[in-house]
Amino acid sequence: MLLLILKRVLTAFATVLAVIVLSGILIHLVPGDPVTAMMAQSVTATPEVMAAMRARLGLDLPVWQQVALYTGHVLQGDLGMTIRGNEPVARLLLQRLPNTFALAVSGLGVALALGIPLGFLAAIKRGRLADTIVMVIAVLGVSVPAFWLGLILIQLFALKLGWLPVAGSGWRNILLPALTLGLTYCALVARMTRSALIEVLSEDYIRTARARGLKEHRVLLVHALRPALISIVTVVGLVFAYLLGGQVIIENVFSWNGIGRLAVQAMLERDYPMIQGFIVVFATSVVVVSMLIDILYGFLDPRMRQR
Amino acid sequence: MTSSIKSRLALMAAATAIGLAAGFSAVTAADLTVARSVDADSLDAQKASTTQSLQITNLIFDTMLTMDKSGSVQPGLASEWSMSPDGKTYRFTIRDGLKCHDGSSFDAAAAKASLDRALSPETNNPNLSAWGPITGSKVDGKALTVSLSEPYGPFASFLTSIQAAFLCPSSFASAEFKPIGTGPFKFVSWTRNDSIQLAANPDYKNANPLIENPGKPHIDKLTFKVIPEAVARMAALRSGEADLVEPSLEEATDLKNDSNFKVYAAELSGQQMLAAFTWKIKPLDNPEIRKAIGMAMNRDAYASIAFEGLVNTANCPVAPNLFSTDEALCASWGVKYDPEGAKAIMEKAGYTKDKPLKVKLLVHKLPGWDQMHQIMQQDLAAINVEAEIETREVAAFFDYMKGVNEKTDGEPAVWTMGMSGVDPDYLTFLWKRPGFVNMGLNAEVDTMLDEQRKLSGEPRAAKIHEIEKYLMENAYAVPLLSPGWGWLMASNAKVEGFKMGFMVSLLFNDVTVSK
Amino acid sequence: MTVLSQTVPRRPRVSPTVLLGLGLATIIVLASLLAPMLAPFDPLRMAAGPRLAAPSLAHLFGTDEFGRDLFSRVLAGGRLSLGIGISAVVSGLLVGGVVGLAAAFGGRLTEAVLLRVIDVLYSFPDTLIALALVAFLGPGIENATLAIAISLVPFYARVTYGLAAAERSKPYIEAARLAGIRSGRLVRVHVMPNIGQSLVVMATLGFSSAILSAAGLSFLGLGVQPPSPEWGAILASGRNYITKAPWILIFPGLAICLTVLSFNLIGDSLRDLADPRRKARS
Amino acid sequence: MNRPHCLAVENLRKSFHSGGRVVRALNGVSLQLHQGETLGVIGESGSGKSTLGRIAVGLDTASAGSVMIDGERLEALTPALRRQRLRTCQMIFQDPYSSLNPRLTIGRQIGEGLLSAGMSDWRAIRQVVEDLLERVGLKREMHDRYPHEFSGGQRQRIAIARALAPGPRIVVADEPVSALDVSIQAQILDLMAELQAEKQLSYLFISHDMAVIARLCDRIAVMHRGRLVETGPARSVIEAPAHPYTRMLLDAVPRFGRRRSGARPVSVTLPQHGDDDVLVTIADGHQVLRSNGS
Repeated sequence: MLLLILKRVLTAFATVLAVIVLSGILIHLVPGDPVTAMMAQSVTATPEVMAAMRARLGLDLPVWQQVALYTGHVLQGDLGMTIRGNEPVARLLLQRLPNTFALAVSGLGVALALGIPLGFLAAIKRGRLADTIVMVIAVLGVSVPAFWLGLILIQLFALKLGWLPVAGSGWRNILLPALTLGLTYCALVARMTRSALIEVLSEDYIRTARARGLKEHRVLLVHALRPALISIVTVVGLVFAYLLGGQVIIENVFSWNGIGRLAVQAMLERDYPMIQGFIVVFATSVVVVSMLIDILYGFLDPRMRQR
Repeated sequence: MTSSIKSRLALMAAATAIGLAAGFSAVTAADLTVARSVDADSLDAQKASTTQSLQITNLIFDTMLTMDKSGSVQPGLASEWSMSPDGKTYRFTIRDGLKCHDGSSFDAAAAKASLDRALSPETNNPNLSAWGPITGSKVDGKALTVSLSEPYGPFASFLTSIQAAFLCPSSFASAEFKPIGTGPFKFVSWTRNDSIQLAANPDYKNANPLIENPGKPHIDKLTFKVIPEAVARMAALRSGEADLVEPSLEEATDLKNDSNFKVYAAELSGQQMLAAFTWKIKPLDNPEIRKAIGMAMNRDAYASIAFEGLVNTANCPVAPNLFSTDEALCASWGVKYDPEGAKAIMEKAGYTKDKPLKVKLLVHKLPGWDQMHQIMQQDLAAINVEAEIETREVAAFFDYMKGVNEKTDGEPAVWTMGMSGVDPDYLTFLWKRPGFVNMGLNAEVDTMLDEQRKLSGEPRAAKIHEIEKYLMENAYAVPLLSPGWGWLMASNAKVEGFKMGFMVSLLFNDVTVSK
Repeated sequence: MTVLSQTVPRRPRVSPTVLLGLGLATIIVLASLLAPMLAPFDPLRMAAGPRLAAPSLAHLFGTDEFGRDLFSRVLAGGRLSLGIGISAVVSGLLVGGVVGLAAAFGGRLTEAVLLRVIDVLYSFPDTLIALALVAFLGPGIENATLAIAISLVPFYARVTYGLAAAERSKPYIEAARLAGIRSGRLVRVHVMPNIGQSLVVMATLGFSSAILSAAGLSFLGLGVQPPSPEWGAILASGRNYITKAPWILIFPGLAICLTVLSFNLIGDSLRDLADPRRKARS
Repeated sequence: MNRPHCLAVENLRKSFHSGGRVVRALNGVSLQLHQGETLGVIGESGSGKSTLGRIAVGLDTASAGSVMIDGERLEALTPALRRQRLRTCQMIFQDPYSSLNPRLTIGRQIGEGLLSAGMSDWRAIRQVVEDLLERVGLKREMHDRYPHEFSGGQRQRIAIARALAPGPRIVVADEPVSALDVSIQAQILDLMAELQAEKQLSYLFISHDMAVIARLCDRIAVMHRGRLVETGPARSVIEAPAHPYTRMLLDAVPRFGRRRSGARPVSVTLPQHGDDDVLVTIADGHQVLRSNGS
């Protein structure tokens, strides 16, 4: 088991390393550089000033050297400084990670809170009108453009009703973006719950349980839902890893200060250390999350635990 | 020159006394929240390049000189200044008793330290070239003496601009920059892309002629929030979450007519919007074709529809209100809106409805501009020019234009841009080869641009007019509108005394918030 | 539509959701195809009516800030949005499919390398990939389509690989291998026909997400450029009229919703039908 | 013993990694298949018998050890040559449903083997395929039908035809009848026997069913936990099983078990074998694995 974990960690490490090198090369191969981007609005930058700036930032070195230098620094735990603002990349990322994490968790929370009951309802009413209606509603959530929904929610809750604030980072601010995200992903959860439950319900042991005369709700909640949760956990893992990458559009609409906005800003500004820092952190968190999901998976399924 | 400054100082001292007396009763301690679309990218005034950054640094730091509404230069950190007869030496007397936010005093030595840092290549100052041909500086008692290798006319104007902030040496004493200045607000905290917090500087003494309040700003806390989405910003204003916001153009007129809100426009923005051409590429190398395209542009429609009537048409390649700008004169040099005449020119050149001239309309994203480009596209279609709009993000756009302007063949393009500054010298930055994004013209223009820098007063104005006339008669530029970006603010009616200064600087010294 | 002719006869009972999806999709596709005939105005014509006029008989969906007829614009936008969706999905599926098949049938080393790359790319949110690409390529309908197509590649590569790998270990493939059939023919004759149906289903779902991505890019100003009436672009330029003229926001938004909904419903139901586990049991 | 063997494996080892654990499917198996004989490999599921069959036809590769066809070591050959040699080895799979491509006519599926064997004219291929169909007891006109139109037994006939198409000399049959009804099983086994005689085939017949093995095989190899524990002529192994595991397998079959002892065995302790253990000859061609030292 220890060997397995060690092997996992090594693979993860190699993956992240490969991502750093590959992304580094790709970023530098794309035309345009941070200095030009930075000077775009400056009235007085001359070519000489810009050349000097490039030299200072090491941007005149060959691509492979820049990538090698960067990789070396990352291995020593140094993500470098942003080109804009000359701030430590790690600090900026750490500042936002909690926000992104909070939004991911609460968005997921809404998705589960809505999706599991909907999927459950659809499964027990399988093939009937209720099933159809529930599934259409769930799918509708994923079909609405998030920014559009966001604007409408702001208009409704912040302006017309005055219940919730528009921007900021308090707990009341998270409600609207979390709701938007949750509606988007609830369809996925509902679908998964529905099909997992239907599958479980057709298993022999459920029939046995029913035959034994157990109360229907007990059969459903105790005997059916728990095994169905295993499939749901897989989806949750996928969605969560995905949410961690930041929801650029949602973050923009709700002025949520998360990692996605930071990443897009960095891309527009060609801020190489910032872009790469994002990729490093993101790739790492995806790897970590998928590892944790595997472990959780093991806990939920006794057969897996034995192995 | 010197004497007039002294008399002005005396006047100001009197005003200060009155202001103080009047001020106490009016002041209500209050906090103000401002919502903008974009965050600052740096609070180091010598490294920042965007307007959004400089709007903040301008509150923390002061400038050596200031400018009044008429465009004439006034004292700032320097209580008086003089220029040697050959125009190569400037002497600035630093005011007495200036205090930095950390308690240290700001004197001539501090000013020299800040100047040295601004000029040091280590700093990577994006505005380095605008400081002019400075060869050295020295401290002389209370005064700072700056020497230049040759006369530099725009120097004094530049020293009033938000790009020429003077920092307290303690801000750059350690490796990590701390925004410590002498300005009306102290830096408290900054969460990138989220908010910047400032607090009133209790020791502040004002020198800016645009400001009435002589001392500490009336508001205690000033918070800048970033709300990228205009719909959300408007919701924040209406719900009271923010007091002052960059409004959406679409709603600004409505706010203007609503007694619950106020709308502010920066008349002194120094902003100017232009249409330009890839004039090295056929058939735009022909001034007649360029003129025809200029004649097709219905600038009134751009102002009234795209900008909801909130901006004015502009006639010069340099913004209104700046030194020597003469709108009437420029109008006589430039093209007039005449779609019929333009169509005739195009048809004569062989471009008909069935065989139109195909061009790209290269633009970058900004509110109002997007709508303007759509109308422009229709305008051009009316004279048999088929324009395809290509929009880019600001940073990517100018990077891209650098390549486009270098080319001598390929697809011809019409493009739009904006420029802002406190002095017409930015013509040098734009048009002197290689020029901004390679838009530089020719040796003749280069010479004229160099000459104007060495002149001052009337002769300089005449030289600038000569350059403007050349640009417009050859239709290298079509002036469109002024101002054009970020020049609008809106507040609820409780906010009093907010002003916008040169280059869209935000002035909060006089702001009070009634209950 | 080939999906249906293949699948429906096999299962006599068609679910109501798929019928709803099909009905909606048919209306939307027809309306988009017939847009030039149905639209009362030229979608680009300014001052076809007063500025910001509310919906009326003359202008069913109202007019926008230039007095353009919104109904005509939404109709014309359907062609653009559907076109972007189709081209992005087809090219994304083509490239992703080839990569996925290469990973499944290209030998152990190719498999290991490709899978790792696909997995990493797959973990990045596709909007983020598309956004980065457009930020670098520059906006415009072609670049946006290309960016969306590329952002779909990891997804399709992953799905194709999964399906092909599952197929790969089936005895009939092993039997064919034993008969001496080379990888190329194996993929063409045996694998493709068997996973094609599932891929078409995934394409339907990808189509929905492509339309949403295109709208998102346009919303950020990086996608289709004005004055093109792509739905996302109409939303983007009209969003600040949300209080003044909400119809500019409502109708194109609904158009996106219903289109995406219809294809999601079709795709979801077909996915259930194509689910190998279910097939094995029936 | 000295008859020529067409297929031989020597000291085959195979391990899988599954969930972080190493599963040893084969622990050093050596075996020869003689020309024209049917060698039955029997063992419970997980004993490694299927792995052995898959390695023999080249669907899997061994971790160690070698496979020889006509005395030629496959490991030493270039991949192209190896593929060519392996064409003489074909396989019949257990599941007649999943071993046929549902989207291809059976004619095409059988014909593919001919195509890769060098035939290129589909009309000629069709002739051969129809002949083959007839030979395995199906109708010529079934050529253009799809697998789902056939019953399990018919499908297995198709699978046999497909295996025969490339003209193999060795056929590995991995539980070919275990998925079929008992009445059909006999027909298929008879068909296989007929074909063997007709085309001089050698069968490696893998099964967990002693009754089936007994019916068809000349020799029997018993596998347990990745090892060959007993091997010998069918009669000899069935009548005088020497290894406790073989005895246990025979006990499970009513016919053989009753005849041997008449009473249920109380309990069986199976020896734990190690790599040092060797096969000991106890009768002519009959060997059994003996634990060393115990």
